[in-house]
Formats: sequence, structure tokens, C-alpha cells
Amino acid sequence: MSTPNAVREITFGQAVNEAIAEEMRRDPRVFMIGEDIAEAGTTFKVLKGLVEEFGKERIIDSPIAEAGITGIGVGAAMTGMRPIVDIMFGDFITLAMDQLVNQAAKIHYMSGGKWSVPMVVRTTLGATRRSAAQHSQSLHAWLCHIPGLKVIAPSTPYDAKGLLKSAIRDNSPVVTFEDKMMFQLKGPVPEGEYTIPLGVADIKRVGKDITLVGTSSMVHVALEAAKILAEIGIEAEVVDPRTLKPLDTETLINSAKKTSRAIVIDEGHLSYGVTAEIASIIADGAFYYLDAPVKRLGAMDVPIPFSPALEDLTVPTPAQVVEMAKTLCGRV
Amino acid sequence: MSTPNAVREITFGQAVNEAIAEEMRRDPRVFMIGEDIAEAGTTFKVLKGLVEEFGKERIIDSPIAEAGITGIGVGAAMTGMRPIVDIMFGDFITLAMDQLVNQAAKIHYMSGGKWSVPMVVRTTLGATRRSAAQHSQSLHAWLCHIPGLKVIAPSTPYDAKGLLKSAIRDNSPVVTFEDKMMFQLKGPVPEGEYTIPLGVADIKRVGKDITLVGTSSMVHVALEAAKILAEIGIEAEVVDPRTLKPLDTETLINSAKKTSRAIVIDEGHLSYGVTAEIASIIADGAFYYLDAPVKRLGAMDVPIPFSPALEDLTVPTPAQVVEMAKTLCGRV
Amino acid sequence: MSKEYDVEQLLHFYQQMFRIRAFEEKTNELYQRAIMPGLAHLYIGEEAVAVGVCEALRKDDYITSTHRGHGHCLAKGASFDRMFAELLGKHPGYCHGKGGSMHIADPDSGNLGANAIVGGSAGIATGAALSMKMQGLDRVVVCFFGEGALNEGLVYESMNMAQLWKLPVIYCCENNLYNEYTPYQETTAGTFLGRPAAFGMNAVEVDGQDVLAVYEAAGQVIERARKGEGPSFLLCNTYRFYGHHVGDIDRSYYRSKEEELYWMTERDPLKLLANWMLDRKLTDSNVFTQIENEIRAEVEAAVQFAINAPYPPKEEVDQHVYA
Amino acid sequence: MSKEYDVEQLLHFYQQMFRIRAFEEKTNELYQRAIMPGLAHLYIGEEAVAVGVCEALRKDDYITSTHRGHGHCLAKGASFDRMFAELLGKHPGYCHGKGGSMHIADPDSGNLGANAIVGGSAGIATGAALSMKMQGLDRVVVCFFGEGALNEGLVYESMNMAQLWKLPVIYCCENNLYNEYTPYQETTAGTFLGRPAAFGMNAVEVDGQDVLAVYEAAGQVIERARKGEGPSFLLCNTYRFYGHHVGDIDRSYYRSKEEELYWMTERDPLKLLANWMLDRKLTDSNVFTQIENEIRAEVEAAVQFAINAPYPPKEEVDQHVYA
Ligand SMILES: Cc1ncc(C[n+]2csc(CCOP(=O)(O)OP(=O)(O)O)c2C)c(N)n1
Ligand SMILES: Cc1ncc(C[n+]2csc(CCOP(=O)(O)OP(=O)(O)O)c2C)c(N)n1
Ligand SMILES: [Mg+2]
Ligand SMILES: [Mg+2]
Repeated sequence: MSTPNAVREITFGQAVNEAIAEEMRRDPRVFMIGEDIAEAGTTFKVLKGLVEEFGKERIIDSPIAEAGITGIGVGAAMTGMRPIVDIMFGDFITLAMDQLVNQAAKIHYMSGGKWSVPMVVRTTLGATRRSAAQHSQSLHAWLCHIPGLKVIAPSTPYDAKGLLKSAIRDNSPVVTFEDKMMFQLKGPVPEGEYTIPLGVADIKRVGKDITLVGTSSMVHVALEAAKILAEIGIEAEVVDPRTLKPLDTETLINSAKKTSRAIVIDEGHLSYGVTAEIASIIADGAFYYLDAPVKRLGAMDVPIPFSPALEDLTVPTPAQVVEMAKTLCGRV
Repeated sequence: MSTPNAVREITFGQAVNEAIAEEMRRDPRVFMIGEDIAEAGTTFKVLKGLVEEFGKERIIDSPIAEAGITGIGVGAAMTGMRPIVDIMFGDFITLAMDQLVNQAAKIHYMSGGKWSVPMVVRTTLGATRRSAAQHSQSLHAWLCHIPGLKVIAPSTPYDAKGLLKSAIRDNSPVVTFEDKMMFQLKGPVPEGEYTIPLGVADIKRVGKDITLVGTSSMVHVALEAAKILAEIGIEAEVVDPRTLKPLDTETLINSAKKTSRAIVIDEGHLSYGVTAEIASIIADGAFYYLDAPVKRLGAMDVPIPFSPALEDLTVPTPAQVVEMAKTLCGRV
Repeated sequence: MSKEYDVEQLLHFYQQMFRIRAFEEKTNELYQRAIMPGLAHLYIGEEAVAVGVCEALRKDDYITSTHRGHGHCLAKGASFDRMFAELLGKHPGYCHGKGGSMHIADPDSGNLGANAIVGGSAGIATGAALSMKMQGLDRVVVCFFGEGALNEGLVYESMNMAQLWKLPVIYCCENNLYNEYTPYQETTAGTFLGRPAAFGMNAVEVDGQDVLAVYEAAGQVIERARKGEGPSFLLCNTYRFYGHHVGDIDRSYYRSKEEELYWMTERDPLKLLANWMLDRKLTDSNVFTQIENEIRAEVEAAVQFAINAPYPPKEEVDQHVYA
Repeated sequence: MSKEYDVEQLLHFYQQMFRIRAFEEKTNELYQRAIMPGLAHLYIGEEAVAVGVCEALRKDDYITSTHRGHGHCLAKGASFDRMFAELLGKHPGYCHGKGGSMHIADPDSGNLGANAIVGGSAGIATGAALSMKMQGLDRVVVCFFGEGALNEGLVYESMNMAQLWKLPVIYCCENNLYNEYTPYQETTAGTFLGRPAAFGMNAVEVDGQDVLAVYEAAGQVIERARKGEGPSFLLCNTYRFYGHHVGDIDRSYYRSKEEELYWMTERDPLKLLANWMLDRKLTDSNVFTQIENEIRAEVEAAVQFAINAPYPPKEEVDQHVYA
């Protein structure tokens, strides 16, 4: 990791934009392909300005063809380029799973290490945007399940920039999930060049009474909960894995050993989701230290409803975390 | 569940064939669509004979178009038919994930219950057939993660027939994963009509010292291990969830409460797989009863290699289960 | 415009198109007043397509729709109040508020559902058509989609099977010139009609601003399908007057004001029909005003209904996950 | 057969085709003797396609291949010993035994990899072509696939982009009449050449049993691509003499013995070339026998090498998961 210098406040979206711009400047092999990414700068406007600097040859507006552009990314990556494939909504990776899972993830292994696929797939997760069931999913657990893929899920502008730069430099396919509700989130980001290594968790708040593991925007739910818990004397430690695959199991287990209690919070569906993996790793690794079962909070096991009255019920909230933490700490 | 009468030994493949034939006889709305399913009876020959009885109109040989035929299944199911979509290898569901996950799974919910999708998707899981990385995956965890889909993974001819018949009668989309290495496995199946309700686990062996949860063919790995363990005085209980979504958590937790120890065995990749969900449910639900951490065995986190010398290293074996069980029971 | 129409039918077409226009204008207003959650993709400018096609369908025929689906749903028979209720996420909405703007579905009017996955309904429509054929029913299915969907592979897989099995399905391509913010020329090689030709599928191209032309072309391909003669591709050339969605206000980077103005003034399907009737003195302009006033009043009442309607109760959240 | 060829070149073509024939016959034997794990899809009967195309390519050009890939790999320059080693899952195999029959890949000969997903390499080939264009390299990519792959959507998505951006890629469709056990007529509407036509793509149809015809047609479309004039579709009509895979012995339910016999006797690409040369007295039959004997000896040695080669060490199992 290089040393950062002067620090500014920028948004998560700007951090992503900067990471891509910097990497495109330093490495002519890096290019982007995706739907409406050039003049429009994507539907979320996060990539605004890139086409002006790098031109339509390196910021390629593609047809609406998620499988096709992912496949194109794979072929380009194998033959000397370093593509970033933009999949507008995480829900649309459903259309590209063969190319991601049967091709990108396996080519290095199947070829006995002869070919590699240095590609980044950039997509989203997260609900509560009133976008309904086909535009609100958090499907990152699927990709974490696949050997050969790396998966990152940054929670802050700082992490977003540093992790994405590492992802672009990585020689394996990396999928980055950005919570679409965080693009406007501001945070400190140093002016200069820095990277964050993949596979290293970050303790976002130190505590001794309970470990709250949060991923992506759920880190903020955990931090919010920690603040409330502090008021009643429960000091929560908030751990952000940052990289979901490979997972920094050591940091997770050590935190739980220290606090003896843990809650895992992720915005994917609860069942068979990311929380299951992390919870079972902690429950196993910290077994003899735990004073209470490891608990999990994920999106409710329902397709995401459109109605705000219902949608807000489906995602984990600080209040739920607080309630659960109090129970685990014997405060109710 | 109806009462079975005379019992014969038939193969797993025959059981599947019988289930489909019986349901097609009793309900003219049931039909099949898939690649090479008619005269060829699929590449595994499991459907042999169906086209002769039901004709090419109801056993439809399709183009090689997994997304297309799944979509066709959805549309047909919404408008009065009860399709069974055959996806030759589980690896190919990667091509149909949008139709399965964004469409089939969500239509009932998104329409406020107005439309439903009574469709079965029949596919495979399982390695060790020397078929390499794109024909050996066990991707069932993905579908278990998606609300709106049900997932079954039968382990015996008896279960295969009874569960599949229930799946065909179910009004929600059900995905059935058959281990391609089990098609020749024989087992008792009653002559007459019977069904097995979805969502009910089955205790395949009663024991008191440790719970072995096995799915699909891993049930037989567990049973094999149980036999070996019995020789050294460890009585393992083998629990087969049979339906992975919805999961019969009560049976799983109760078994672990009774035995105080559990190992979960599934042929999907270990990380972020089925074992994580089941292990974390047991670790939570039986927390105060457990004498040891819940352990997991899954396929190694590598693409499945072709070479027999390597492939066999990647899937759980009875020996591994025995080793792990002995450790958990303090026998080493 | 070759057929003979009686004035009533022509006015009915106008009315149907104006219903969409008025609904969408109100939807835009609901967005701007922050009453509607999320976004919506307005159909204004494209009304002649949905109306021309759906008027040629029977009530028991099916449609599938898209993210830009309000027009299709209304043209196929949806009512304002339950549409608005759905857009506001309210309980009396077509989907109990669970679907929203992009997922209006209604068995009563044969609406298999709007779909927020571009191209995502091609398989569903084709499957419904297979189902009709298997059941020996003579219902037809229309699959609406934008020209952008022609870049998704599923559409090709579906068309191949429809043609192979001579299924009663119409692929209705609404070419409004843009995939979101990208002109179709930047994303589409060859010609639109080359696509159905690849499969030997019957294809017709029509001026999508001319409701009578659409109606006639649709009538032909629908009757063909109904008689078991197989699927067709119906290419309707049209234009969306507003942004890709309600929030797409600054459009200058992807299309010119002149272009928009041209379509709005010269190629407005409502004006075109009205002028055609007025030129022929089939009616006078008061009649249109009266129709418009009536519909606007209906819209107003429907919006009030929706605004006053309750949200779904919390218990709804985990209902309808399984059937 | 219009071009002028010298005898050496013609014999080289024969040799290249016979290399495939002999390799595949041995592969079949390895299966029957239960020496080879798993299955293999033999290329026998289709040799003129791979050889005709690959002889028109440069060494630094790329190919992607399929489940029926041995012919492509050999034609592009793979050697017998490492091929057999791969088929037996041995460590010196092209992929350390980790890929097997369906996944032979080799950067040295420009082989981007065989692919066991039908149609799965269309995007990869197109991406490699984009990459060449972006890097200003004049290398060409050939994407081999069977006619069955034309029913997979990805192929259409890819062809659209290739044509749109004028990429140096050739989609080489090997029409061997069957998708596994199903005649293509049961799965394919319209014509094969309609597919590239949909995108306005240059297309050529050729007798896939005539190696010179394939070579010439391939040469033209490859030069076109190399000059930046864009992609082409090369339809090669051919036939597989054996089963879909080595275990597909009883084929009577999907194709007749007569049909097989016809192709084997009348349409064998090796016989066709040999007879053509003999008719013109360009060589005598001893020369072919000598070529065949030499190749068979090489095959024998290579198989022995593979049989004697070690399996990959256990530590290989979790190597190469990440680069
Ligand atoms: C599979 C998929 N990819 C991308 C999107 C995002 N998206 C929504 S609408 C749209 C453009 C659609 O263009 P077109 O099909 O022409 O329909 P129009 O909006 O012009 O009516 C895109 C790319 C999506 N909803 N689904
Ligand atoms: C996506 C996918 N679907 C199905 C299969 C199973 N399968 C293997 S080969 C084959 C037939 C391919 O036919 P074609 O493309 O004509 O190639 P050929 O075998 O005739 O060379 C099928 C269906 C597969 N490997 N991948
Ligand atoms: Mg459009
Ligand atoms: Mg073929």
C-alpha cells in the first residue's frame, strides 16, 4: 500500500471515477465497455467525464448484451488488454453468469495456468431505491461461491478507490459490487496514489463487547447501531471484510474471539447468502470463545417489493441490529 | 403422502422417468422441453421411452438455447400448462439465470399473487465423471438463495420419485438437482402412487453421537462414513434435508441438539455454499447443546479438474467425514 | 390508411391514445411533485403503437410489456385508478403495490406482465404462444419490446423457436431510435428487418405514429398467427417525446432539441389522427376537446383514488413468495 | 479448386488432415480400451474444415474451439504427445491434465481454448478481435462452432458487435447436420446464412469436405479481416463420421447407416483430396501410404509418451485458481 498524502472529501461515485481514470492513465491496456457508459456516464452518472478524457475507443458504449460484453471482456483480457466490464445493475449479471462463471473464472485453471483473465466486472447491489424486484438484488453471494473469481464490496469512498485500483491491477477476474445507494456518500480520500490489497478486512470501529460484521452499505448500518449501543454501554467492534473472496477469516475470527459475540449483516437475501458463510466461519473458528450464537441479518427472503411501505421492511436496519445485539449481550 | 404398496428395486434414473410418466398420464398439462430429450432420452438416457408414450408434442426436443427454453417454460406455465424444463447439465443454468431468477422466481410476487409459474426445472449436479470444469459443477446454492424458487436434491430412487411428483404438482417453480453419478443407483421404490412433501427432511440413519447432514449423493458418503464410525463405536445420525429450499430446519436442529455434534456435507464448493447455510442454522439453533463446532465439507474451492488424479481430491469422501467425526468426538 | 373506419371507431382510437397521453403526463407530474416513488419510463409519443396493436387484439389475447409499459397496459384494458395505485405503491394497485411502474400485470386484461429486463419477456411470450398451440386455443400473444432489446440473445433464441414451431406470437419492436441514452445506430449492426429474416419469419414495417397503419398491419399479422400460420415481426418506427425516464431532463448530449421538436410537432400520433379526421371533416375539434376533458377528469379522480389509497399492510411483505 | 498449388502444399494439407484422422482413431481406441477417462467428441470426417481454415491463418492468429476440438487444436499446431497427455489427464498435457479433451488451450499456437459450453466462445473470440484492433495488431481470430451453437443467444450478441465495430473475427460454422442426436432441421428455423445477413455481415458457404475450397474461402475472409474490412461468417458443410461422442455407438434412431456410408465413401475429405491429386497424376498412392505410416508411428510414440507420463502431483489441485 502506498502512502496517501493530502485528504479531501469526495463521494463514493467520484472515488470510483478517480480509480478508473488513474488506472487508465497509467496503463493503456485498461479500457471500459458497457451500456450507456460514454456520454451518459452510466445511468448513475458515475463515469461522467471519462469519455471526454479517454475517448470513445476506450470508453466503449455497447449494445444491451450483458453476456456478449462479458465474453468480449474475457477475450480481450486474454490477449493483452485489461477490460473493465460495466454491468449496469447487479440483477443483470444473471445474463452473464456463463461468461463469468464457466469462462472468466475457469480459464486460468483449465488451461493449467497458461491463459489468464485480468478483467474487472463492475456492478451494483442494494435495495431501497424503489426500483422493484428486478433492479434491487444483491447477488454477490453467487460469485463468492465460484473459485477463480475475486469479489470486493467496498463501503467507503476510500475503500472504493483503493480496492478498485487493486482489482484493475489484479491478474484474475474481480467483480466489484457497489451499493447504488452509496454513490453520493462522502468520505475522506487522499489526493495521491494509493491501493488497498485485496483480501484484507478493515476494522471500522474498535470495540470489546460484540462484533458487528457488515458488508458494503451494511457497514454503515453497523456503525449506526454501534453508536446507539455505545449509549447504553455496549461497545461494538465493526469489521468490514471489504473483500468477500478471498475472505480475511483471521480478522473476523479474532474479533469474535475478543468480543465473544457476533452479528453478521449483509444486504443479500438471508438464506444461503453471504451471512451464512461468515457466520459459520466465525461460529467454527471462535467456537470456544463465543458466549452466544452468531446471528445473521440479511435481506428478507422475498423478492424486493416496489412499495416503500414494504421495501423498507426487507433490509436490515440499525434498530434491528441494536435489538439483536442487546439480546446477545443479555440486556433484555 | 399416500400409502405405497408392493416394492421393487429400480434405479434412480428409472424413478425419475416413472415420476414424469405418471404425472404426464394424470395431468395433460404436464409436458417436457429440453435438448435431446425425445428419441435420445437425454444424454443420460434417463427419459428413454417417454417420447414413445407421449409423442413429440409433449416431449419437445428443443434447440440448444437454455435461456430460451426456460423462458418458454415460464410463459407456458403462466398460461395453463405445467412444463418441465430439462437443462442437461447443472453448469448450463448459468445461461438461464435471468429467466429463472428474475422471471420465474419473481412473477408471482411481483404480480401481487395474480400470476403463478408452476414449472419444474430438472438439472444435474455432481463431479467425478471426468467431465472437467464446465460439466461438473454443483450450483444449487445459487438457486436456494433466491426467494420464489424451491429446490430439491433427492438422494435415493424413492425420494427422487416422490419429490419430483410433488414438484410437478407444486404451483411454484421448483428446481430439482439430480446427481448425474446416481442415475444407476438402485433402491426400493413402491409400485403404486406416492408423493413426498417438499420441505421435509428425512433421517436416513438414527444415531446419538454425531449428526451427519448430507445432501444428494453426499447422503451416501455420510452413510458410508457412519458405517465405518459404527465400527469404532460412534453412532452417527444421518440427516438428509431432501428439500433445500424451503429447508426443514427443525429436524436439522433437533438432531444436532440430540447428538451435540454436526458435520454438513454437500458437493457444491465449500465457500459460500449450501454447507454454510445449514451449518450456521445448526450452530445458531443448537448453540447451547453443541460440544464442538459445526464442521463443513464441500467440494474444494477450485474449478473441477479433469484429471482423475486431481478430480477425486476435490469431492468429500467417507474417509474425510470419518476423520472429522473422530476429531469432533475426541477420538484422536 | 386504406380500410373504411366509422367515426366512432376513429374517435375510440383517439380516446385510447389520449388515455395514455394523459396518464403519462400525470405520471410525470407525480414524479416532479415527489409523490411517486422511484422512476417511470413514459410512453408519450409512442401511443399509436400500443393502441394500434391492442385494438387489433381480442380481450383474451395476451401481451407482454416492458419497462416503458404503461401504454401497453392501458391499451390492453387496464384502468387508471389501479395503475396509479400501483405506481404509488398502494394496496389497490394491480400488484398490491409490489410491482410498481415496471411490473404492471393483470390476468383480466391478458397482460402477462411488464418486464424490467430488456428483452426479458421474449421467452415468456413465446412460451405463452406455445401453450395456446398445445391447448388448441386460438389466442395470440404480442411481445412488445424496444429496438434495444434486439441486442439481447434471448430474443433470437425465442424467435427461432417461434418460427420453428409456427407459434402464434407477434414480436412488436418499437424503434424509438434510442437505447436509453445511446442512438441505436451505435449499437445495432445491419437492419432491424434482417433479424426476423434470419429465421425466415414474416415481417412488416410500419409508421408507428400512424395508428391506423399500425392497426391494419397488426390486424394482418395477428390474423395470420390466429390461423396457425406462424409468428411475425412487426417493426413500428416511433419516438419517445420525453426522456428515457422521468428524471432524464437534460438530453442535449444524445439528441437535439430540433429532432424532438420535429417529432412533437410533425409526428405526434394524436395530432396526426385528429388532423386526418378534421381534414376529412369526419368530426370537429370540439369533440376532441370533450374527449380530452373527460379523460383528464378521469385521470384526476384516479390519481386522487391512488393518493388516498392505503399502502399494503406489513403482512403483505412475505405473502405471494410461493404460490 | 481454382488456385495453383504445388504438390508439396497439397501433400501438406493431406498430412495435416491425416494427423487429425489418426489422432482421433487412436483416441477412440483409448476410450474403448478404457485408458482414457471420460468421453471425447471425435472430429473424424470434418478434417478439411480445421485444416483448410488453419492453413490460411498465421501462427500468431488466434482460434477458439469447441467440445469437438481436437481437430482445431492440431490444425493450429498442437503436438500429439501433449494432446494425448491432456486427454489422459497427465501432467505434461497442454493444461497439466486439468482441462482434458474439451479444454485444450495453448498460447504458443494461438489457441485460446476449446470450450465445452455450446456457443460459449463467441464472446471470447470477439473480444480477442477487439483487442487486436485496439492494439493495432493485424492478427485475426477464428471462432469455430457447430451449427447447433447458432441457437444460443450469445452468438448473435457477439456477431452484432463484431459487425458494428468491424472486428477481425471469422465465425466458422461447422454444419455437420446434427446437434448431438437431433437433426438441425428440428432445431433451426430459416437458413444458416440468414444469421450473418441479419447483421449485414459478409458470409461465404463452402463445401467443408473439400480442403482446397475451405482454404480458399478462408483465405479470402481472413485477408479481408486482416485488412480491417470486418468480420465474416464462413459456413462449412460437413459431417461427423462417428457418434456425437465416443460412447455414441447406436445411432440408428437419429441417422441412417446409408447416410453415414454415403459420407464415409463419397465425401471423405482425405479421399477426395487424394483422388483429386491422383486423377491429376500429381503424386502416386505410395506417397500417401508413406505419410500415413509416418503419422501413425508418431501417434504411437505420442500415446506411449502419454501413457507413461505421470499424473499431475496432488499439489496441482489448488494451483492456478488465481493468476
Ligand atoms: C438486461 C437489461 N440490461 C439493461 C437494462 C437497463 N435499461 C433499461 S431500459 C434500457 C434501454 C432500452 O432500450 P429499448 O429496448 O430501445 O427500449 P426504450 O427504452 O427505448 O423503450 C436499458 C439499457 C435493463 N433494464 N435490462
Ligand atoms: C450450453 C450448452 N448446452 C448444451 C450442451 C450439451 N451439448 C454438447 S455438444 C451439443 C451439440 C452441439 O451441436 P453442434 O453445435 O452442432 O456441434 P457438433 O457436436 O455437431 O460438432 C450439446 C447440446 C453444452 N455443452 N453446452
Ligand atoms: Mg428504444
Ligand atoms: Mg452439429
